[in-house]
Amino acid sequence: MAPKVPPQPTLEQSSTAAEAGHGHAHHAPPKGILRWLLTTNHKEIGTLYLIFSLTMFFIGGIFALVVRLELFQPGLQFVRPEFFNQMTTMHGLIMVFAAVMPAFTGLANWMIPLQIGAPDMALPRLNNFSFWLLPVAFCLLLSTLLMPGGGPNFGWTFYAPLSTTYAPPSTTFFILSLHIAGISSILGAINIIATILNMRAPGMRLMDMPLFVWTWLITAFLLIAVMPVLAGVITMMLMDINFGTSFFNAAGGGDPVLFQHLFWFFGHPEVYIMILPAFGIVSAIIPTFSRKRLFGYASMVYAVAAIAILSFVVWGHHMFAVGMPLVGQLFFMYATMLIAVPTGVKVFNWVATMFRGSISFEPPMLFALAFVVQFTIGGFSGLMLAIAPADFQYHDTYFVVAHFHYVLVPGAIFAILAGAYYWLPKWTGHYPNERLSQWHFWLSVIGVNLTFFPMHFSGLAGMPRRIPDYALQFADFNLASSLGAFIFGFSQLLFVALIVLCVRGGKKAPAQAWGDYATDLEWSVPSPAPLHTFETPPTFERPAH
Amino acid sequence: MRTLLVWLAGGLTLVGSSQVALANGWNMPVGVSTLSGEIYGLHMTIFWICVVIGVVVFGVMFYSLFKFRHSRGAKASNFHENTTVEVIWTIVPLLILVGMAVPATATLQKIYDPSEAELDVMVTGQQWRWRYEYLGEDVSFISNLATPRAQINGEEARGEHYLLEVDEPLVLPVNRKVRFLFTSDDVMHAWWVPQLAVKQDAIPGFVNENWVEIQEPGIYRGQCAELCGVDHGFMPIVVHAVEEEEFDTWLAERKEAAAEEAMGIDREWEMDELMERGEGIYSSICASCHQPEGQGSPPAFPALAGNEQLISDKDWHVNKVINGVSGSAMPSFRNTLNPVELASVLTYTRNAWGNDTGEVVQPAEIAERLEE
Amino acid sequence: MSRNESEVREAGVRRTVWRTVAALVGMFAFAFALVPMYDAFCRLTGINGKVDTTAQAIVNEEVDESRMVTVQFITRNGTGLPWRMEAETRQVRLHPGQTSEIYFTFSNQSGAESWGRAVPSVSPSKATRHVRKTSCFCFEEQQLQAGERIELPLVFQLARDLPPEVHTVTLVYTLYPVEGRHQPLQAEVQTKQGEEA
Amino acid sequence: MWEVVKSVLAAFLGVQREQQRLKDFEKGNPVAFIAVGIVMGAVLVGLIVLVASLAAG
Repeated sequence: MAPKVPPQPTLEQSSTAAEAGHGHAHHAPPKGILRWLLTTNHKEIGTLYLIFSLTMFFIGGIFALVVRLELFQPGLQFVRPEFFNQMTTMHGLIMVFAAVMPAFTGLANWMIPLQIGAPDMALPRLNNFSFWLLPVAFCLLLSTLLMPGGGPNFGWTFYAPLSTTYAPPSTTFFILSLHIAGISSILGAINIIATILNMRAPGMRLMDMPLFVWTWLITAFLLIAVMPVLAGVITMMLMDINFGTSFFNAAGGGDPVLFQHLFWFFGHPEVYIMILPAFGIVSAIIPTFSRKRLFGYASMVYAVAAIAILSFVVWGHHMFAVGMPLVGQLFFMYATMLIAVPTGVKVFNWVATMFRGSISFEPPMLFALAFVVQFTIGGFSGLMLAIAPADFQYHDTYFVVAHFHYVLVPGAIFAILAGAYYWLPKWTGHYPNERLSQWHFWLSVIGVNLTFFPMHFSGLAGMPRRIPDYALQFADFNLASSLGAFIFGFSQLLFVALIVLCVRGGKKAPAQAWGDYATDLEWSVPSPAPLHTFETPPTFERPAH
Repeated sequence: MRTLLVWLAGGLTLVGSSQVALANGWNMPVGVSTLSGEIYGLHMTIFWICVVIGVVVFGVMFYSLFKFRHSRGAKASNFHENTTVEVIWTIVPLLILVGMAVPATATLQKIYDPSEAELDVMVTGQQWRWRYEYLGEDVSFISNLATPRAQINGEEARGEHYLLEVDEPLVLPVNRKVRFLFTSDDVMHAWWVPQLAVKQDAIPGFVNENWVEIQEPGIYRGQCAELCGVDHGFMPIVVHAVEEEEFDTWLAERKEAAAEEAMGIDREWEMDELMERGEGIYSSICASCHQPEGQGSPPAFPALAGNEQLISDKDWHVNKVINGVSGSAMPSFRNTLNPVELASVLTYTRNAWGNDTGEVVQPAEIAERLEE
Repeated sequence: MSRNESEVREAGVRRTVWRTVAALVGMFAFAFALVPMYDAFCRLTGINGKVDTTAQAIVNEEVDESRMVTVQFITRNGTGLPWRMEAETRQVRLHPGQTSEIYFTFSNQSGAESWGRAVPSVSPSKATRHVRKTSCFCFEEQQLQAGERIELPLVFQLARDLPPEVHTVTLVYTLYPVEGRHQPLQAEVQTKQGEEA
Repeated sequence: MWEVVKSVLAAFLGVQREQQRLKDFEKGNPVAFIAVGIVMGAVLVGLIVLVASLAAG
């Protein structure tokens, strides 16, 4: 019962032939580099975001491999500690701000207009501008590595006073690049909110939107609320470093703990920004391949909305060891526990969707299943970290590193990969190569677990975070982690090969690439999706959810 | 029936091996302080709760994946909502967590109990070492990493306590409540000893309080747990917990040694006495930035060997060491080194690596300079 | 899409954009508003050992003879200020409700006049609100000529309603250079030293 | 109004019935839900602070 849509010209024809049925003159679109530089088409900009995110994922990955190379064995073999600190910091910054967030924005740019039946984003030119801010921001950030005094070496959380009074001279460039990246995210969020609220196909109300669109709407609201706070913090840092104020400098009456409160007030909603779209993607994939409707769709919608509000009151659990009074510790412990339940429990919805379903294991489903299992492991270690007295032993150790990598790597990144495999037939018109994706999946799963599971033990045994060298009792865990890191790192090259093959050839994919259980609007458009879709908005009958 | 046995055997070996693993060095230490056992208990309770929930959730999931495979012709049923089930699987974890919150609150209240302590120790974090002051006892010393640089760079075999050994450990009495006051002279550090289950940030300009009561004598090792710059991984903590009488005698000895050192200030020291002592202090404190041969790594850490400014202007050199340079990594050693130590390291740096100015800096001169 | 439908849509988009921009400006202002709010909250609850930097009046309440509290004084010299700060005594034993006066000696070891400020911090943080200072050198920046040596008083009252479980209160003063305060005279001296450093 | 508050509380728990969702989206306007959500959030925070200060004793 997919909604009936007038036949659309395919990609090749539409970019050359004049638009069918439209009066306005359509000058031939520019060719080559100019096409990508000036594009205002949400599909092309989505592709730009995804390619940028993949390149940054490899750059961040290289930094991680340098870190793991040094930590392969006790002793300083390859890099000096100053450079090691720059590598850990840049790895964090690139992965969070340049790989995961742009990847989700890319998927949003591609899929939101298609899923709500809109011809394009609400503000196409703003869309182009917010993409092209990113390469500028992160070339600037990467260039700080070559500046005298080296790049940022104070951790991706850039705590004062290490990041203000004792920071290398390149810190001002770091602040500028974060400002530009922040502005890009803010403009993207404005665009997405304006599109979702105003450009849905007639007949489609807020409640008929697919879960990916709903989670992205909530994420966009979080971005609007939190990115200005990050901008505020780095502006205060800039004034502390260059203009002699002392927001965070105890000497002038400031307070370094104020920095941590401000940073984590931004930081915790930021980690929800990185996981909610993943919830949306997985909630689209699992029902499709279980051939069964998502269990408790309403609960998912409401829980995601509640997270948007509750995620603002739990930032203190990042600061249990900073010396908060007892009332503060208890408040943040209770608040974190209360919010952990509605979030963690969403995993049961996916399991219930699979229960008594009819499950097949195409690549997107493989990654979605791996997401569910490993994200839950990350959720459990998160639950353990919420216990404040125990956090005195976990805080700033590799147990925390294991926690957030389990939630981010098999969490956000596997969800992005699952989204890519799921929508590649729609983007390219070909199915991803089955054999290659199997290899990519199993190598990634082995690599991820071999890398991050031993970190639980090295952390519990007492290995602190961000150290370039360690005592002998942590040697075996780090050996395994480094081995796993190289396996996981190089297995991502398979994904690149797979994308290239998929774009060029492979099994042709029909409009409804994954069977008739994928009922969202994007499957009503032919694959590969033509450059201009839904010029005339589709009539939308409300499928019972 | 057979599959059940296989599953049972598999489960038992898993639990057995995990017990063995958890025992030696894979898990949080049970610790030796009054509270570390409770914290370990909380950790293991929440761990086993998560394992049980995990087994149930993944069991249902893998069962469904196995049983309802499309390829085996499984037909999808049509239920997609059951609020009662959802309420149950939300309330149950909520109750479990509220159950966990009660003991956690109790333990946290004990951690925050500011009752009377018999011994107060001020712990000050500096860029890349710890300074301990026994308040009211006039005993204070710096605790530096004792692992030689050669071991770190792989030229020598690594010792048993590689990177977890210091030249002056913190000596504490057993069965006495010790109150810690944490602060920092430059950036944020965090003082953490896993066996004592104490971790507290040291924040410049502010003081944090914590306490410990050690129950077993022994040597307990820890590290800085907050990124603080280049040598964050090279500022370990070693606590020697000794019997109470042994501690009292040690403290008396140290007090007397400090007093005697203070006495020795006004006598005339020999050049080689100061040079030999100065070399020890230089290698443990100054070498990490100015490098063992004094070549430094400019522009961040200036070279001392053949430094014209240093050789020609002794007053400038003394001022730099005593008052440090604000806004740079050079701390003030005014009240971290006593006059004898200051005189030794100044004499050493003015006469080592070819700087031979021939001048001897006398402790009396430094003491008078400090008292100005 | 007919003309008025697209107009309605444009109007909707414009309205949404302006609302989000308003929200953005609001959140940015909120980030900066958090700084004074944090200060006020700290002073109100006394967390993080932030003590009032304004004089408070002594409340004449009768002294609680039943318990004694040790008040410790610790002085620390921050980097880059050639001064020395010593408390007259290391600790004092008081009854809650009593007032006490302690002298701190400041001496400027360098050959140049300079400005410094003592940053206070109290531990345990729950005792902060119960330390009422009537006069303290930490209220304003101090100026010392070359080699000058002065004694400044700290007069405070330990409130009677100090929580019973608190037995020891530690007052820590960290001395920091004040860079901002350059008189012209001071400026040349500073730059001369600047070239040498 | 009471309908909205009930839905927001259900959201905090993370559980909701399908037809309640349809009713909420049908006639409820989003601004009311957001406002009540923030207010209920503040109430929840107040509640936790109360419990924490009691527990802290």
